[in-house]
Amino acid sequence: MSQELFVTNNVWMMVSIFLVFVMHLGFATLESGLARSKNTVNVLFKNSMIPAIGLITYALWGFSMMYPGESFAGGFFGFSNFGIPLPEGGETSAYNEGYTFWTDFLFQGMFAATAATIVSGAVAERIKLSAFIIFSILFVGLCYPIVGMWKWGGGFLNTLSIPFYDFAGSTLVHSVGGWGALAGIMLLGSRIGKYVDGKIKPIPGHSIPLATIGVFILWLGWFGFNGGSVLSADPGAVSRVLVMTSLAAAAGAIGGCLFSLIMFKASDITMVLNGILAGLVGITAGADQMGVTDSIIIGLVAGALVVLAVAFFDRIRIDDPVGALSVHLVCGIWGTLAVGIFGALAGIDQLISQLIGIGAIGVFSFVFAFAVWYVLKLTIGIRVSAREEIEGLDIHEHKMHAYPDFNGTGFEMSLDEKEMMIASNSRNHKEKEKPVVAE
Amino acid sequence: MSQELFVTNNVWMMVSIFLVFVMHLGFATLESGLARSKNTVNVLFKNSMIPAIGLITYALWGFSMMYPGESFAGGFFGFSNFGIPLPEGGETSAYNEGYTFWTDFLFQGMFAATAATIVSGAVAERIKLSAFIIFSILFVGLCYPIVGMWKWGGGFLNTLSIPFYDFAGSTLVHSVGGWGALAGIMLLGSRIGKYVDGKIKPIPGHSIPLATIGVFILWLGWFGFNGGSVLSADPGAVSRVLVMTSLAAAAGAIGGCLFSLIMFKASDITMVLNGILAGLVGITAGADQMGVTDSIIIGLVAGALVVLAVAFFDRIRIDDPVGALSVHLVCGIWGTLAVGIFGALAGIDQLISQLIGIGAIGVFSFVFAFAVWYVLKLTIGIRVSAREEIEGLDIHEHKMHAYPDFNGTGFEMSLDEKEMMIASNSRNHKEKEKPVVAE
Amino acid sequence: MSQELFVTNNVWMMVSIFLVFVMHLGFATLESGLARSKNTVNVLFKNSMIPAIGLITYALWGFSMMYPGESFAGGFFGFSNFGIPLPEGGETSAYNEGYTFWTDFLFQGMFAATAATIVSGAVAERIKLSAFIIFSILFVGLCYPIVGMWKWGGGFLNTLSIPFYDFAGSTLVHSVGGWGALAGIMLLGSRIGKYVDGKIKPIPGHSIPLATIGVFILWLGWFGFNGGSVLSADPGAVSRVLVMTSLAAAAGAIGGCLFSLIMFKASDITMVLNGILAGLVGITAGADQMGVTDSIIIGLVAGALVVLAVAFFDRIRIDDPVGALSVHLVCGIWGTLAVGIFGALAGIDQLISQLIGIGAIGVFSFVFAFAVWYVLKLTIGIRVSAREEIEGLDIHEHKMHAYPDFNGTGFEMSLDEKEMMIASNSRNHKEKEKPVVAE
Amino acid sequence: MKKIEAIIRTSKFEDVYEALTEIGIAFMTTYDVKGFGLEHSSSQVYRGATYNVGFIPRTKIEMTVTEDHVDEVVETILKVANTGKVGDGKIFIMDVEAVIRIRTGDVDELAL
Amino acid sequence: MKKIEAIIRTSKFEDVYEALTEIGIAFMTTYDVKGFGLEHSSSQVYRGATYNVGFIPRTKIEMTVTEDHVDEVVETILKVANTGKVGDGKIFIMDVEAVIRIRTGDVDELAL
Amino acid sequence: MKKIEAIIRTSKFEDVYEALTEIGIAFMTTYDVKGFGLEHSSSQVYRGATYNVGFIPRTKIEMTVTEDHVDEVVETILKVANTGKVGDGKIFIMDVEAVIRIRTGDVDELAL
Ligand SMILES: Nc1ncnc2c1ncn2[C@@H]1O[C@H](COP(=O)(O)OP(=O)(O)O)[C@@H](O)[C@H]1O
Ligand SMILES: Nc1ncnc2c1ncn2[C@@H]1O[C@H](COP(=O)(O)OP(=O)(O)O)[C@@H](O)[C@H]1O
Ligand SMILES: Nc1ncnc2c1ncn2[C@@H]1O[C@H](COP(=O)(O)OP(=O)(O)O)[C@@H](O)[C@H]1O
Repeated sequence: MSQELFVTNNVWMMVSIFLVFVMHLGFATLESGLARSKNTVNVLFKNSMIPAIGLITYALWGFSMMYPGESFAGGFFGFSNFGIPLPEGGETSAYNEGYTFWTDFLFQGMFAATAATIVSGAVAERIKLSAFIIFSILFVGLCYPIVGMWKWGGGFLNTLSIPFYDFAGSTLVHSVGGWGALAGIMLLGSRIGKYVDGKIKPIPGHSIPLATIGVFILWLGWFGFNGGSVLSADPGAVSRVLVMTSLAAAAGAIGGCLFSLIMFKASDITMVLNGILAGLVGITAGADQMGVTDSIIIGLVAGALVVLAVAFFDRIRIDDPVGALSVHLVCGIWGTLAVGIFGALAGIDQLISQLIGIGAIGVFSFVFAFAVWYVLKLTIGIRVSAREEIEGLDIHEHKMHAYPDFNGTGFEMSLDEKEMMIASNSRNHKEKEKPVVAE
Repeated sequence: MSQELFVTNNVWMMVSIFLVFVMHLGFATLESGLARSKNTVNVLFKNSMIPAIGLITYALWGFSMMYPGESFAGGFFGFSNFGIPLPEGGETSAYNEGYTFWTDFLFQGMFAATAATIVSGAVAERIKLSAFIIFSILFVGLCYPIVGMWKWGGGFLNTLSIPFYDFAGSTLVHSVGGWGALAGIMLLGSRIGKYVDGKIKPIPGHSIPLATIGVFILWLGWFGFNGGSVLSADPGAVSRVLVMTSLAAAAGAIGGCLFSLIMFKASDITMVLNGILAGLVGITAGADQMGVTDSIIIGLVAGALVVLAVAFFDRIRIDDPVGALSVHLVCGIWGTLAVGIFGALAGIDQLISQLIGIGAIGVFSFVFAFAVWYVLKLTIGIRVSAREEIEGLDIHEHKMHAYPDFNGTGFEMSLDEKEMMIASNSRNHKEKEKPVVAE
Repeated sequence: MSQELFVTNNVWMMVSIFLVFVMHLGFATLESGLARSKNTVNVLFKNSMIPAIGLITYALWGFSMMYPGESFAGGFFGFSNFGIPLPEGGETSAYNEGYTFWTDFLFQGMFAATAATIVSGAVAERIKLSAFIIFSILFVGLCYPIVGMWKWGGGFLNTLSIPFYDFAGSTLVHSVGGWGALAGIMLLGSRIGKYVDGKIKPIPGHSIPLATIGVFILWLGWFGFNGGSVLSADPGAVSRVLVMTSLAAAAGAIGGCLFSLIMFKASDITMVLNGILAGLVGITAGADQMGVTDSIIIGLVAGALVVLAVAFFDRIRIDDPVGALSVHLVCGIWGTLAVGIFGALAGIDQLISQLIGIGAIGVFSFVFAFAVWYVLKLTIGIRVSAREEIEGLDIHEHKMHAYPDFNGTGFEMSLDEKEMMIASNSRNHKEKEKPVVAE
Repeated sequence: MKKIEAIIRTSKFEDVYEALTEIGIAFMTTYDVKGFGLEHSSSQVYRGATYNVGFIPRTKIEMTVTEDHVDEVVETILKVANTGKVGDGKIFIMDVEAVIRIRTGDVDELAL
Repeated sequence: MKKIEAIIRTSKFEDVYEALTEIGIAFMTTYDVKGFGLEHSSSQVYRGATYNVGFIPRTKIEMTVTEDHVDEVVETILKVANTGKVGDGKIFIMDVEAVIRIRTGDVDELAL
Repeated sequence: MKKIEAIIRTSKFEDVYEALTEIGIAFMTTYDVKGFGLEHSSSQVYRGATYNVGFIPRTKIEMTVTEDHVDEVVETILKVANTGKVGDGKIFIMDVEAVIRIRTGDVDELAL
C-alpha cells in the first residue's frame, strides 16, 4: 500500500474520531433535554465525566484488554499489558494500512465511553452520583472491553464457523449499554411519581431544543461511528455505509413519526427523535452489508419498534427517562438480527450466529452490570433519598442549579409539585421501594 | 487519475456531506430560536422531518430527476429511473474522479432538503403541520430537482451560449427556497399581532442563544456547501472557496452590524446573525470566481441588503419570522447577479445570463409553490385556527411544550397575552383573514 | 513530495480550519452560559463579531504582519504588505507541502480571533460594547500578530540558541488572551455585587447546558487547534498529538473534579468543564513532544491548577466571570513551562527559554492591552453605568432580551435583585469605583 | 378605599388594561396565577402517555381605588373581560384601611 | 364571604388541592411565592464560593368561600398540609365585601 | 391583626428585607409582580421595530402582623424603599380576621 493511501486513510479515521467524540455531546444534550431542569447539572456532570473516565481507563488497561493482539487473545479473555506503549512501527502503515496505533487507540477509546453514556440516560434523575461513577469505571473498564474482545478482538464469537457479525456495534456497543441500563433500572426502581395508582404519569423532559440538538449531533456522530468502522477510507465501502446509515435514520424518523401518530394520535417529536436514533442503531450491525431497500426497511421497522418499546417498558414499569432501552437495547438486537435477515449475509445460519452473539453478550453484560449495581446497592446505595429526588439532584449532589436565573431554586415548578405531593402519599413510598426485581 | 487522489477527493466530499448535514441542525436551532417558545416543538418537528423527507424522496426519485444523466436529460425535464441503483463502477473513480456514486447521492441529497428548510422558517408560527409536510414532499421531491436539473443536471440554463452560473446554489437552492417561502407567506398572511393598526409590532424570538448557535453551525456547514461544490479536493480551488466564503460571511456580519446601527440605532444581534447568513448566501453563486476584495464587497452589500430587506418586507406586511426571504431570496438574487458584476466572469453578457436564470427559476419555483400552497389552502387548509395560533402550535399540533418546567402551559407569557388581546379585537380578526394576495 | 500527499495534507488542514472555527461557537456558548441571562445577548454579540473582526483585520494586514516572510521578518516586528495577494504558486505545493496559501491564511486567521475571544469572557457583564470592539480590533490586529511573529513568524524567540517552544499556542494564543483579559479586569473592576463586605458572592452563570455545550465544542475544536498545528497530515505526528490532547483533557476533567471535591466539598460541574479546558490549554505548548504519562500528568496538574486559580483570583478580587484567567493565562503558562519539564525537550536550558518566551510575550501583551484599555477608559470609557449593569447590558446596549418569553424584562430575577440592593448601598458604590490598580 | 382583585383570562388582559386606563385608572399591579375552576386545561401527550396539568393560566389584577370608583371599575371589567364562556373569572372587593405612597409618604386618598 | 389565603409547602399542594376538592371547593387560585420564615434554604456552591438564596419556594392558595365553609376548609388544610416540621406555613382569613362572576354578572353568594 | 402589602422596587427588596428583619419581622412572603403606574418601561428594538412591554417588574411583600407593629413596619419601609423618584411603590393595610399556623394549629397572635 502506498504511503499516500495510508495518510488519507488515517485522515479519514481521525475525522471519524472527531465524529464519534461529538456523540458524547449529543448524548449529553439529548439526555439533559429529556430530564427535568432540576436534574440537568447532574446529567451533564455525568456526561462530562464519562468521556474522561472512558479515555483514561481505556488508556490504562481497556485497550489492551479489548485488542490484546493475537498472541494474548483468548476465546473469552485476553490481556497484553497495562498502558498504551507505542508498538514498533506504530506510527506507520506497518501497524495497519488504515491508521496508526494512536488513531486506533483514540477511535476505540471514543467508542468505549459510549456504552456507559447509554446507561447514564436510563438511570437519570434518581441515581446516586458516586454509584454511577463507580459503575461507569467498571462497566467501561471491564465489561465493555471483555465482550468487545469476543468479537472485535478476535475472541470466540469471531471464530464461530459462521462468525457472529456486528459491523459497528449494534450489539457490542449499543446492546451492551442497554443491558447495563436495564440492570440498573431494575435495581433502582422508577422515579417518584412516574407510576401512580397503576397509571403512567409522564414526566416531560425540560428542553426539547436540547434534545433535538442532541439527536442531530448523534446522527452526525454516527457517520464516524459507522463510517469509521470501515477502518479505512475505502471510497466505495465508506460512502455506501454513509448512505445506508442516513437512509436508515431518515426511515427511522418517518417510522417513529407515523407509528406514534397512529398509536398515540399525536405528532410526538420525542418519537421522531428516538426514531432517528432507532434507525441508526438498527443499521449499525450491518451497515456495510445492506442495500438501499434493506436500509430503509430496517430503519422503518426500528422507528416503529422504538414506539412500541417505549409503551411496553412503561407498561411493565421499567422507567427509562430517555428511552435508552427502546433505542439501544431493542433496536440493537433488531439491527443485529437484521444482518441475518437482510442484505449480503442473510441466511438462517447467520441468523443463528447472530442469536448466539446477542445471547452471549446479553447474558454477560446483564449479569455483570446487575452484579455491580447490586453490590453498590448493598454498600454505598445507588439511589438518592426521596427528598433529594423531589428537590432535584442538582441542588443536593451539586449544590447548584442549571438555570439559576429562571427558577431560583430549581424545584418550584408545577410538575415537581405534582411528584412531591405524590411522594408524600404512603402508597407511593411503597411503590418507590418496590423495584421490579425482588432483592 | 490516481486511486490515491480519488480516495482523497472522496474523503473531502464525505466531509462536505457532514458539513451540509449539520446545516439542518443550524436551521433547526436558528428557526426555533427566532420563533416563540410556544411554537418551538413545532419548528423543531418540521426541521427534524425535513432531512428525513428530503433524503427519502431524493432516493426514491429526486436524484434521478435532478441528475438523469446525459441520455435522459431534456432541456426542462429529465428522469432516468426510480430509486438509486448503483451504476456500474459506481464505487470507483470510473463514476467520477471526485467521488463515488454513493457520495454523489448523499451530498446532493443533503442539499435537496435545504430548500424546504428555508420555507419552514418563513411560514413558522401559523402553518398547519400537515400542510407543511405535504408541501415539503412536493417541493423537495419535484420543484427542487426539476429546476436543479436546468443547470446542474445539464438542462437549458447550462447550455445557454454564455451559461448561467451558479456555483453552489445562491439561486438553485437559496432563491428556490425563498420563492417557496414568499408564496407561502402571501397565502398564509401574517401572524396575529404582527401588524396592528398599521403599525409593526415586533414578535421577538424566544432564545437568542439558540439562534446564535444556529448561525455558527450554518457558517460551518457552508464550508461544505461551497467547499464541497468544487466536487473534488483540488487544494487551490477548495481552499480559495473557503477563504472567500469566510470573508463574505465576516463582511456580512460587519455590514449587518453597521447598517442596523445606522438605521435602527441599535446593536441588533439578529441583524449580525442575518448578516453572516446574507454574506454566505451572497458568495455562494460565485465563490470560486471571486477574489478577496470581491468577496468582502459582496458580503458587505449582502449584510446591508438584509437589513433593508427585513425592514422592507415588514413595511409591505410580508411577515417572515426568521428573515428567510431577506437572507435567502434577496441575497440569493444578489449573489447570483454578483457573478456578472465581480470576479472572473464579470461582464454584461454573463449578467444577462444570470438574469435569465434568476427569472426562469424564480417564475417556476414561485408558481409551483403558489399552486401547491393554494390547492392545500382550498383543501386541507394551510393555517391553524386563531386559537391554536394564540395558544401555540406546540400544545395543539403536538400536545406538548418545549420547556414544560419553565412555563407549565406555554402560553402564559407576556407577549402572548398581548396578541391574545389583539386577536380578540375584531379589526384584527379581519386582518388575519386578509392575506396579501386576494384569493 | 507527491501531489497526492499535498492534496491530502491540504484536506487535513482544511478540516482543522473547520475545527478551529467551531471553537468560536464553543467560546460563545461557554461564555454566555457562564454569564447571567440579562447579559446573554451582549456576550453573544461580542462573540459573533469577533471572528468577523479577526478575519477581516487578519486579511487586511494581520497575516502579513505575523508571517511577513523571511525577507521582511525582523526580530521584533515585520510587515510585508497590506491585504493577502496570492503569491506565485500559492495554490500548489510550491507554497508549502502541507497546504495552499489560502489554507494557510484561513487556518491562521481562525486562530487569530481566539485571543480576543478569551478577553471577551473575562470582561463580560460590565464592559462597554464599543470599547470592547475597539480593543478587539487593536488586540487581534496588532498585539497578536506582533508577538505571534516573534515565534511562529521567525522572530527572536525562534532564533534563541535553544528556541522557545510553543507548539500550538499555550503562550502565543492563550496567555496572550489571558494577559489582555487581566489588564482589562484590573482597569474595569469587579461586577457590582461580586465582592461585598470582604466576602465573595458568587454570581452563577445562567445556563449550565450552554456552558457544557461550549466545552465539548472547544474540546472538538482543539483537535484542529493542536492537530492542525502539525501543519501536515503526517499520520504519526497528528494522531499522536490528538491522543495527547485528549488524554490531557480527560485528565484535566478528573483533576478539576477531584480537586474541587476536596477543596469545596462539591461536585462542581463548572470546575470539571474548566478542568477540561485547563488540560487542553496545558498540553497545547508541547502536544507533539509529550508521551502518554506526561500528558496525563500535565492534564491532572492543569485541572488542579484551575481550581486553585479560580479561588486565588477571587481572593485578590480579580473578577473573572468565566474563569478565563485561570484557564488560559495560568494553564497557558503551566503548559509552556511543562515543555521544559516533561517530554522530549525537557531540560533546564529549554525551561529557561520557555521562561524568556513567557516573560517577553507576557510583558508585551499585558502592557499593550493595559495601554489600550487605559486610553479607552480615559476617552470613551470602558464600563457601563451601574444602572445598565444592574438592569443588564442586553436591554441597554442592545435594547433586547435573550429570552423574552421567560422573563419579559430580563431583570426581574432573584439574583439581580440581590445586586441591585447591593448597588444601592453606598459602601458598594465605592467598591465598584475602586479597581485593583490605582489609576 | 377598596381593593379590587380581578381574576381574568390572560388573553383579555390588554383589553381590560386599556379600558381601565380609559376610565382613568392609572395604577394597577398584575401577576400570573394558576386558576382552578369549572374550565379545565387541555390534555397533553408525552411519549405515549396522556396527562393534564389541571390548571389554566390566568392573570390577576389588583388595584386599590376610592369607594366612588368601584362601580365603574367593576362595570368596565364586566364589559370587557366577558366572553360568555366558562372561565371568564371573578372580581373580589375588599376593604383597605390605609394606603401610603412610599415616595412621598402621602396617605390614603392622597396616595391613590 | 371570606377570603382564605394559605401559604403551604409546594410539595403539599396536590394533597391539599385534592382534599379541598373532596369537600366541595371547586374554585381556587394559586401561585408560587417566596417564603421567608423560620425554615431556611440550603446553601449553594458555585466555583468555590458558598451562598444562600435565603427564601423557600412556597405555594399560595387563595379561595373565597361563604362563611359556613370557612371552618371546614381550615380544618382540611390543617389536616393535609401538616408535616409537623418547621415550614408548614399559615392560613389567613379576611373579609370580602363583594364577589362578581364576570361571565354572568352574578354577585356575592351566587358568584361563588 | 393587619396585613401589610408593599409593592416596592425589585432593586430595593434586600434592603427592605434586612431592615424588617432588624426590627424583628421574621416572616414574610414575596413574589414578583408587574407594575403599571406613573413610571414606564424603556423601549425595546427587534429587527428594526420598536416596542414597549409597558410594565415595570416589581416585588410585592406581604406580611401579617399584630396591630402594634404596623406603624414600625410602615416607617421602616418608607425609610428604606424610598428613592424619591417616581416608581417607589405603595403600602396597603388591610384587616385580617384570623391566622392559623398549620404546623401547630395555633391561632391569631400566637400564630404570628
Ligand atoms: N371562589 C374563588 N376563589 C378564588 N378564585 C376563584 C374563585 N372562583 C373563581 N376563581 C378563579 O377564577 C377562575 C375562573 O373561574 P371558572 O369557574 O373557571 O369560570 P367562571 O367564572 O366562568 O365560572 C378560576 O380558574 C379561579 O382561578
Ligand atoms: N406573618 C406572616 N406574614 C406573611 N407570611 C408568613 C407569615 N408567617 C409565615 N408566613 C409564610 O409562611 C411560611 C412558613 O412559615 P415558617 O415560619 O417557615 O413555618 P411555620 O409555619 O412552621 O412556623 C413562610 O416562609 C412565609 O412565606
Ligand atoms: N392603587 C394602586 N393599586 C394597585 N397597585 C398600585 C396602586 N398604586 C401603585 N401601585 C403599584 O405601585 C407601583 C409604583 O407606582 P408608581 O406610580 O409607578 O410610583 P409612585 O408610587 O412613585 O407614584 C406601580 O407600578 C403599581 O404596581
